[in-house]
Amino acid sequence: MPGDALTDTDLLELYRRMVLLRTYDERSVVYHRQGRIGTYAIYWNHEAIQAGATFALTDEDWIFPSYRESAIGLVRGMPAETILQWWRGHPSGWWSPADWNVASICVPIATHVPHAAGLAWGKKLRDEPTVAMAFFGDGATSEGAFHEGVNFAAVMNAPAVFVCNNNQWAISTPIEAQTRAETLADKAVGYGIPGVRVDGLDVLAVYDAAREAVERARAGGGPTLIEAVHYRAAPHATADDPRAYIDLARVEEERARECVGRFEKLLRERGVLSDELVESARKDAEDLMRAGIAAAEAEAPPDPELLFAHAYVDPPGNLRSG
Amino acid sequence: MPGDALTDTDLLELYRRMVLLRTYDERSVVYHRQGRIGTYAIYWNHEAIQAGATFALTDEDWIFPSYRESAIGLVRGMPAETILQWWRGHPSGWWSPADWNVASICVPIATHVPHAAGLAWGKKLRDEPTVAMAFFGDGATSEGAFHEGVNFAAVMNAPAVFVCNNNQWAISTPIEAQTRAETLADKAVGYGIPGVRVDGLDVLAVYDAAREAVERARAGGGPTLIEAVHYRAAPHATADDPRAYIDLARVEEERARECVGRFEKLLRERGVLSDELVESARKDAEDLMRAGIAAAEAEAPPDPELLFAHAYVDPPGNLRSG
Amino acid sequence: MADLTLVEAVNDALHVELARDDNVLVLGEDVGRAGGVFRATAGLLERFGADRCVDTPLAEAGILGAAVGLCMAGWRPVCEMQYDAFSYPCLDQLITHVGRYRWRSGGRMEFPITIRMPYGGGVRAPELHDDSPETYYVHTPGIKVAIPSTPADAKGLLAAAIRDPDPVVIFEPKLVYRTARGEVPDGDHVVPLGRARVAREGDDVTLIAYGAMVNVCEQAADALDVSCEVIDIRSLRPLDEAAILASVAKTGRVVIVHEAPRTAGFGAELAALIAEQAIFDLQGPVLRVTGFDVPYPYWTIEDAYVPSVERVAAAVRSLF
Amino acid sequence: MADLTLVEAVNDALHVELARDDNVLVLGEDVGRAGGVFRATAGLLERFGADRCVDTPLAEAGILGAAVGLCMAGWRPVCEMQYDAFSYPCLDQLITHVGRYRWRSGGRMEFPITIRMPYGGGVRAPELHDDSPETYYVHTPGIKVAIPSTPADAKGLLAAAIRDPDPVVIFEPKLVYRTARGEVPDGDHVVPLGRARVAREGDDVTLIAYGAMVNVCEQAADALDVSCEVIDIRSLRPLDEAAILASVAKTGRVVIVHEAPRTAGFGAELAALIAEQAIFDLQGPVLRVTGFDVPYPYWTIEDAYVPSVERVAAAVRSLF
Ligand SMILES: Cc1ncc(C[n+]2csc(CCOP(=O)(O)OP(=O)(O)O)c2C)c(N)n1
Ligand SMILES: Cc1ncc(C[n+]2csc(CCOP(=O)(O)OP(=O)(O)O)c2C)c(N)n1
Ligand SMILES: [Mg+2]
Ligand SMILES: [Mg+2]
Repeated sequence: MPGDALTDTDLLELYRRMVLLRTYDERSVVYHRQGRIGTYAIYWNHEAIQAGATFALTDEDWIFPSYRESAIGLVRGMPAETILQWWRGHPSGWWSPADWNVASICVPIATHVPHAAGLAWGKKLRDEPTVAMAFFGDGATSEGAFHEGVNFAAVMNAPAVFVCNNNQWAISTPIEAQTRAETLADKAVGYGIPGVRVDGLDVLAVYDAAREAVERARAGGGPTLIEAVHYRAAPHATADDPRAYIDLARVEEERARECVGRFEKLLRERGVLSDELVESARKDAEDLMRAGIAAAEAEAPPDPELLFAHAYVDPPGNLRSG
Repeated sequence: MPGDALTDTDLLELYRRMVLLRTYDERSVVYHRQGRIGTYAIYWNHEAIQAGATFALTDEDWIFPSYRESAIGLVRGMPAETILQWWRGHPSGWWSPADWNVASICVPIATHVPHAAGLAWGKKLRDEPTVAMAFFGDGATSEGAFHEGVNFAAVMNAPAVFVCNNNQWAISTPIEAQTRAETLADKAVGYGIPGVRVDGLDVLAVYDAAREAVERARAGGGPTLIEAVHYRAAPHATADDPRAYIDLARVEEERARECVGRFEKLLRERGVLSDELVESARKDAEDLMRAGIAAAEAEAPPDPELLFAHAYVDPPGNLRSG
Repeated sequence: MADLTLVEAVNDALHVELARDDNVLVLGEDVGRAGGVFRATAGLLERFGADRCVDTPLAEAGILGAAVGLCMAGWRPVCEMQYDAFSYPCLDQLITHVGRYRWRSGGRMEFPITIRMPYGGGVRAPELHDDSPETYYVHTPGIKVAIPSTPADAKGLLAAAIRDPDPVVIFEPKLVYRTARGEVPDGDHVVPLGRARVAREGDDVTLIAYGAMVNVCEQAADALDVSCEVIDIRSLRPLDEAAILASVAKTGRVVIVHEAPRTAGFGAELAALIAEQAIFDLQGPVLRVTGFDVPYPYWTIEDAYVPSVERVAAAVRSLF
Repeated sequence: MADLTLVEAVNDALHVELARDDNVLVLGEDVGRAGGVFRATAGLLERFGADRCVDTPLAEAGILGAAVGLCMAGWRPVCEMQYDAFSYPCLDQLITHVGRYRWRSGGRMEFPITIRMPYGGGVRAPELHDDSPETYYVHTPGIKVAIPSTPADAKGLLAAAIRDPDPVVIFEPKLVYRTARGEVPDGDHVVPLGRARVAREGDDVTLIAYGAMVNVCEQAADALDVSCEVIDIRSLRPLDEAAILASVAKTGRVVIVHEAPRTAGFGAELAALIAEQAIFDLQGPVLRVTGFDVPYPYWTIEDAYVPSVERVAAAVRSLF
């Protein structure tokens, strides 16, 4: 049975993480409408992938998110205000990857894939048991950077797990215009690594696939490509109007099959989850978000001097010429 | 049987092309030693791939060579002096791709793969039955440009044939350091196109694979990736000294299995080839090379004014400032 | 004449050029079904079909590389790069092939590729949506570069680019995509490459700019009590050296303004031109007001990065 | 002290730095088994093992992208790009990540990446083995750039790059890899970034150059009967502005020389610096002698492209 390796405590923790991610996302859309954060990349219904895959990691393992996983640091305890500030264009939204073992949010598509390969390889060279897990979309698999990064990891036998969130759209471009392959997991064959396809709305299926991949990586078996399939059920970002290109009826269907409710139902059936626990998970997440936005908004506006603060350790003397 | 579709006349013509290519290569190494051409990328024992694959094309089809296929225009009747001049750094070595349907020699690895995709797609959009065939090495499959180009062709269902010359070395880098895939043909899976692996020293096997790919492409079936496997039996280029990295005994073995003699033997067994025909093929090729180098050397040195001749159709007024 | 925004003028140019010449096609990420993330390509798919307005895979090197092949098949491709900083994966194709292939063919083949992209800062966006990459392009031989600042020029320069036999890159100042508004000629409208525009005449100092910085210079001119001539370069290559030198000869004072980082930015080229050819006309140093040699910052402090009216005005004042 | 060629000095620096710091590793195409196509990395694999000198897949973006991840794991990667023009696929990683990641981490993480590559023309090679791409690199914020012209500086600047906490790109003038020969200090030898070298003192005119052009300037100085000061920039960023301005203050005349195409080349930045800060010292125009804005040509005419002693001398003469 999916998730067999998990205790009830684990399952509850996983559920709480999904609720946390969901709450972050839903509140962010509201904050955006209220003008309290900028353009925001909605990840509604991607929570099963993000929570499920990272649940297979230890805190020593590294996560390489794209903009679609902007809030993934939450699962490591990163404060909500950090991420909110990132979307508010405030410097306290930038973090040091080393603090959380979470790399910076990667904005250019697929370019973080070689970073994950390099980190995983570099840790292996040091005999540290660290695994690197990179997240990216279906569209990202068309980029050269994806190809070079995965191939590098494979050749170096680096402990990396590549998680493709196949939501079947790259903004307005459907998966058929992105690839002719039957599945994105098929791409693994060309790198000589295992490729696994899972239901991206089934958090336990994602977790199981990730756990297997992480175990293999840690045991010296090299990288894995995981394709988590679902269907984008929200706009690409707050700035996007999908009506021009998407079938809204299909989106409605997808919304009905959303992943948090599905997991909740399963846990209730298994007797792990009660009304009370549901309520407390929801409330904890909402409190965290309320505190997060309050903290973010309480922060002083940044000093423009920060322009010159971090480009170089040892800056050229003429940095302020302009 | 391999090459079944070919008449005796065809087989003879194919043989003559192999001899022509072989002669060009062997003479070029001599010319280089004599200081008559510059650094030269030796393709000794790659003739079966080059002659076999292009034999499946019509003259309307386009060829996209890398430096490894510098002399491939010979199979279209391009004068030897053109190619010799290219290696002599003389401008008459530059040709117009449209004259021969042979693209320029591509020096940066894999970057011509998207060109072939674009040409094939562009011709298809015009309902012209043209096929594009691109050549590249095993190392090239690690580049992002390879990935993006093949994926583009696949998605556009473009009539393209991608021929990978897997000579198992990229200069000093062996295939194991290039990929973890069992075969390079495996990479086709990730693009949803057929991948075929053939013996790169068996000209008829290469031809058959190419013919099938060309027919499929022309019939609207999209691209194919062909991996032609052999083992580099000469230095990477005249400037390379492989003793540092290659097993010379293995190279000797490979040299003994060279592809022209192998085809000659086959054709003799089939009664297609006689001593006379062998001799005339050799002599024709040698005459052509003698005439080619004479013509090249007879040409006047180029006018330095050519610097400014071809960068722009409509050059900026200050082009000569410098 | 129609009253259009800058991005509407871009869209108008594409409609006119695709209708005028069957060989023109548009390709890029999200240019078809969505009509472009800024709607610059809106209506093209519906009007010209999926063969002439193509949603490509997400691969910028693939897009530009395919465009090279499309030219060999007789097409005149117009490539959209979705944003400035997302064009960087195409630089390899640009430098190694797009700028060299005609030369390589001995001048026998043409590569009439247009690359267009929104560029520049000030739009309150996450990182890498704000770059001004013109140096990478204009330093590349074989390439022409133009940057409009008005809707009429956005249409006219894009039309010129598409009709030009050489590869041309058009940077569209996204900050003013919807705020720059003006009269745009209907139908055929071409602004030839290589001619600067005197945005405002003046006698005491020459402000040289392009893109969204032209307006900043005009505002600085308004704020100052010296007489400013504002030159909108429009075309970085070919460059209208005569217009620049004539203005400098008249005013003897120069301030050059751009958003890109300072070191080896295009302002350096303009300053070098003046230092080479107009040194004896100068009554003071050639000043540059530019972005800084640091990563384009998070947006809460971006206004300290992008040249402001105040910074431009201060530079001008320092010359008197 | 040893008498070494420039490429031997590079090799010496790598041996010293890998021995000095266990965190330094070298990666690139053919750097291991073959010891580099120019033998710059010879002996490293044998001495430091396959973990410290790594033959990578043929993928320049992969190499530089992996280096970013290696830094996160505590390494100090030294990436070789096999040739100038084959570095272009890495520009995307350079611009979007290498130059920005420290900033993005709020200054908390370091990315001490060194990129080194042979560059420049004159070597009678097929196309794309001759480029001078320094503008693409030096225009990129967050990056430092140095270019040696002597064996001692080749060693010292590379050592400085490897020890520097910021990403540094070293362009090695391949034309003089084996012809530039000179005394090189044994063992530890660091030439700090940001200090120009006065290659020759003089009074009448300042010639500013770097890489293989320094020697061309020295030859021109020999051929001329005016007194030439030759400044070897060595470090393009950080730039030794004081050394340049001091020399210009002394001579009042300037000729800037580089191989790269003229438009927005680094010479433009040098000219702009002088036009900004030394205008009243100048007794004549600031001249540039550079490559042209055309593709680097086939080699039978490359001598007409690369700045020659004659072109430099003619420029100097035109100032008197
Ligand atoms: C190199 C690059 N090109 C283009 C973009 C603009 N862009 C942002 S998101 C996106 C689509 C990404 O689709 P996908 O990889 O499927 O991820 P998803 O957004 O669906 O999670 C594009 C084209 C970018 N960020 N980076
Ligand atoms: C983009 C790029 N990087 C590096 C090089 C330098 N280089 C020339 S040939 C070569 C090896 C190519 O190996 P492979 O693709 O297997 O082709 P082969 O030479 O074996 O036919 C390399 C690295 C190049 N030409 N282009
Ligand atoms: Mg997607
Ligand atoms: Mg090979």
